[in-house]
Amino acid sequence: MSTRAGSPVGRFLWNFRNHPKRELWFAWWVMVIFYQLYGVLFFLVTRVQPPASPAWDTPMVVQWFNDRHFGLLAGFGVVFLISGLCAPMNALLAYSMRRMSVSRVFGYSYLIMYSLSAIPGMFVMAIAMTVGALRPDRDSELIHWLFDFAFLSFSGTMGVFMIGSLVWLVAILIDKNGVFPKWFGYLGLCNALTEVVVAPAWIFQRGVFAWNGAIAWWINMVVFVTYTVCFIVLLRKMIEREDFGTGPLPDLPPKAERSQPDSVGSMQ
Amino acid sequence: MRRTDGELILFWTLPAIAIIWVSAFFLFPGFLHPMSPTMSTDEVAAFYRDETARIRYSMILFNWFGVGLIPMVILLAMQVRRMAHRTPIVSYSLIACAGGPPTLFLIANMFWLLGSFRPERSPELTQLLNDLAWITFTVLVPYLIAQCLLLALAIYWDRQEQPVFKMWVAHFNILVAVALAPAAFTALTFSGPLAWDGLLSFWVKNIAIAAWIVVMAVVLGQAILRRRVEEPVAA
Amino acid sequence: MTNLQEDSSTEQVDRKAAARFVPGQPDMWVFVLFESLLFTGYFSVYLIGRIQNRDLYLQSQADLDLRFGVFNTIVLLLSSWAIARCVQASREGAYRDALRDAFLTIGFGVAFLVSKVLEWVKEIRLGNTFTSNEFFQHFFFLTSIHLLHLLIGFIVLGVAVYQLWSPARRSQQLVETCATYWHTVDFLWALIFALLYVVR
Amino acid sequence: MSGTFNKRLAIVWLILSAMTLVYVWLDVAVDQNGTLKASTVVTVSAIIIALVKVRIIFREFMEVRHAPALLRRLTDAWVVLMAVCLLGSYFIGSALAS
Repeated sequence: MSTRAGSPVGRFLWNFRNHPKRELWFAWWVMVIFYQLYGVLFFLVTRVQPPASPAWDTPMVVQWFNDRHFGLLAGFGVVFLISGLCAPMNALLAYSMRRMSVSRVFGYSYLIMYSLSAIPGMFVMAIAMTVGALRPDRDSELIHWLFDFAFLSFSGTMGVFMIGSLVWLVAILIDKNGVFPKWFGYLGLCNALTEVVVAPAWIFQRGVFAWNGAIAWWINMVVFVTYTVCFIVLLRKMIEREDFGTGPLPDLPPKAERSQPDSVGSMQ
Repeated sequence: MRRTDGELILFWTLPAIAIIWVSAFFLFPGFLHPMSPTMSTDEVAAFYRDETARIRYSMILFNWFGVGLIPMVILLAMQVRRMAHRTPIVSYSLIACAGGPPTLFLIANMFWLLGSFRPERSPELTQLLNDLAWITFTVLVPYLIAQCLLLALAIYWDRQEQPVFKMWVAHFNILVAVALAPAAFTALTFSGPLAWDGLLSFWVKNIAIAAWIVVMAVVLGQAILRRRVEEPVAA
Repeated sequence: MTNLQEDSSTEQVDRKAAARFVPGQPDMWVFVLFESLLFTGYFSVYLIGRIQNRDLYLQSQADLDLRFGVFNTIVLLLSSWAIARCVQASREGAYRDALRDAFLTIGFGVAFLVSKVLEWVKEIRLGNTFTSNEFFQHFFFLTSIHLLHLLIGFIVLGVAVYQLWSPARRSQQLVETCATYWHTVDFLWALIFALLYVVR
Repeated sequence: MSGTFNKRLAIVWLILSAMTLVYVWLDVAVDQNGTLKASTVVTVSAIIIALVKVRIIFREFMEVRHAPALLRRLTDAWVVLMAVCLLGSYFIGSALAS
């Protein structure tokens, strides 16, 4: 962030305490770390993603839980420990709307919706998976029910993400401060539509529309990842451009003039 | 005469909430000697059969007043707004956290109430509801941890002549966050301190929450009163 | 060309210099290209599913009424034509004509909507629902996700009408952006029609 | 200017509609007594006609004709990409199925 002299650690600590954009950078890094951890925990540790098949019979499901017993319990333990990280992340997204020329209503609505979405979209899933793995000797029909409960609450939490994306999209499109490029607003529509496309997961136990299907999961995942990568990069740009004013966000000066990127002296 | 803005009313609901929570805590038969995860299916079913009334009444109390902590978190978020920050990010984050713990607690609460609704059902089902309730109740820590860490960070960053909260409040919040952390891993074991009836996951966690409420209520009250003295005529 | 155009004024200088321009906000093209990529994904999944179960798809396809498909395609092409004329008229300052064309577009869109719903009703009467078989899963999925784009298109056309309505607004760029969206709805339908009704 | 342009749009619409009617002919030609028959020729021509229509809509209705080279090439690339994906799915799927 800064090119002041000194050891990297000292520089980091100094920036952490004094950098004029410390709160923004803090939230941005929390967001990056959250998504990294999220990927590692869901895909590698607990191995609940890519999702198991809803077409399996009960013994297969029990076997699936047994294969992942420790990974599920430990992985979701870490999920329970760290998922508070999504609060600063949502706060940063809400801040981006506060910086726009739109009503405060947008930022607060988005903040509440996305804070709410973590409960059915992540916690309920994690709790159901944990309880499913908790007692391997439990009646296998009940384990199967927990399996359905977990995957459906994860994939089938739709409205908050859909309306949340739409709120952000409208804010971006009518914003005059140029906080985000308009194309990201239109991409938000693609993201909102994935939540429509996933709805058949509640209906089908097999095929491309099931919760592990080519359309309801794989294509949606591609859109979600594209969208997420875009907004992480764009939020970074927003923070670099932030001038703490209320008018249009200034553009970044060309690279050559930025040999000392927002070092503190120049900011004050 | 200053306008009644109601901040103090909200603040003084806290002791009332605390008393109700403590009574409900003692009324629930499964807390004082926390139910062990090693209880057999039949023991769990018998517990819900024998203690139906106390489970129901205590959990109805919790259901009514479980969300009582939200005004306190919002009051804290408002204090954070007064700190020497350039953006409202930390107070937004606290607002984002505020609804989480009560919602998760309400889910646990519903599972307990469901368990006692038809205690004569198959013991397997009652055990499932009991597991869901205890796991949800024990792992509801993430937002509380985030709240503590965010408050600590906000206080560290609040460098002005008269900071809103003193530095020790930040250290105390870090300590509470550390005390809450082990509970997240409760599902890993049925016995020992990590189990949901164990020293770390039950006693340390719940005492830490209680201590946080008491201490933060006191410093919050001081901050609100100090501000009223400083700004006698609020705009 | 009003206040909304301010931020693209430099762009317009470029337009005159090069005599080449991107119609509407270039940003909308990101949506067009991304969304057509997504639909290509849906179509590929459909085609692969189709080949693995050819007879079922052929039998189910026999229940479709090509007349609905052709009617819908022509109506949507008419609407595309109308909105293209609308852009042209608005560019030349003939806002009354532009408004008329915008309303024509909406009218054709509504005709498509009505005919689509009638077709669904007919299929459901025949006993072909979303859960009947694989072909009808794809049929109802593709037609309804497309219809959703059409419904969003009505909002988009609403923006175009709003822009054309008052002399205080009339941002040519926004009108062109809206038209670009509407054409996307049209060409996606051209593909869906070929894949659902004609492919064997 | 307006007259020529509108005439051009009308012709484009006529061509696109005519291409739609080709489908009807394809549809009638391939079926025997109302039973639908699998046909690679029909499938491939249907996909190609649709993509040609898409390109015409790009070029004429969406005015890519007047757009900078980047957008012209990009849209053409997209049409090719869609063709590759759709025909590829069809042929690779057929190869795997048989």
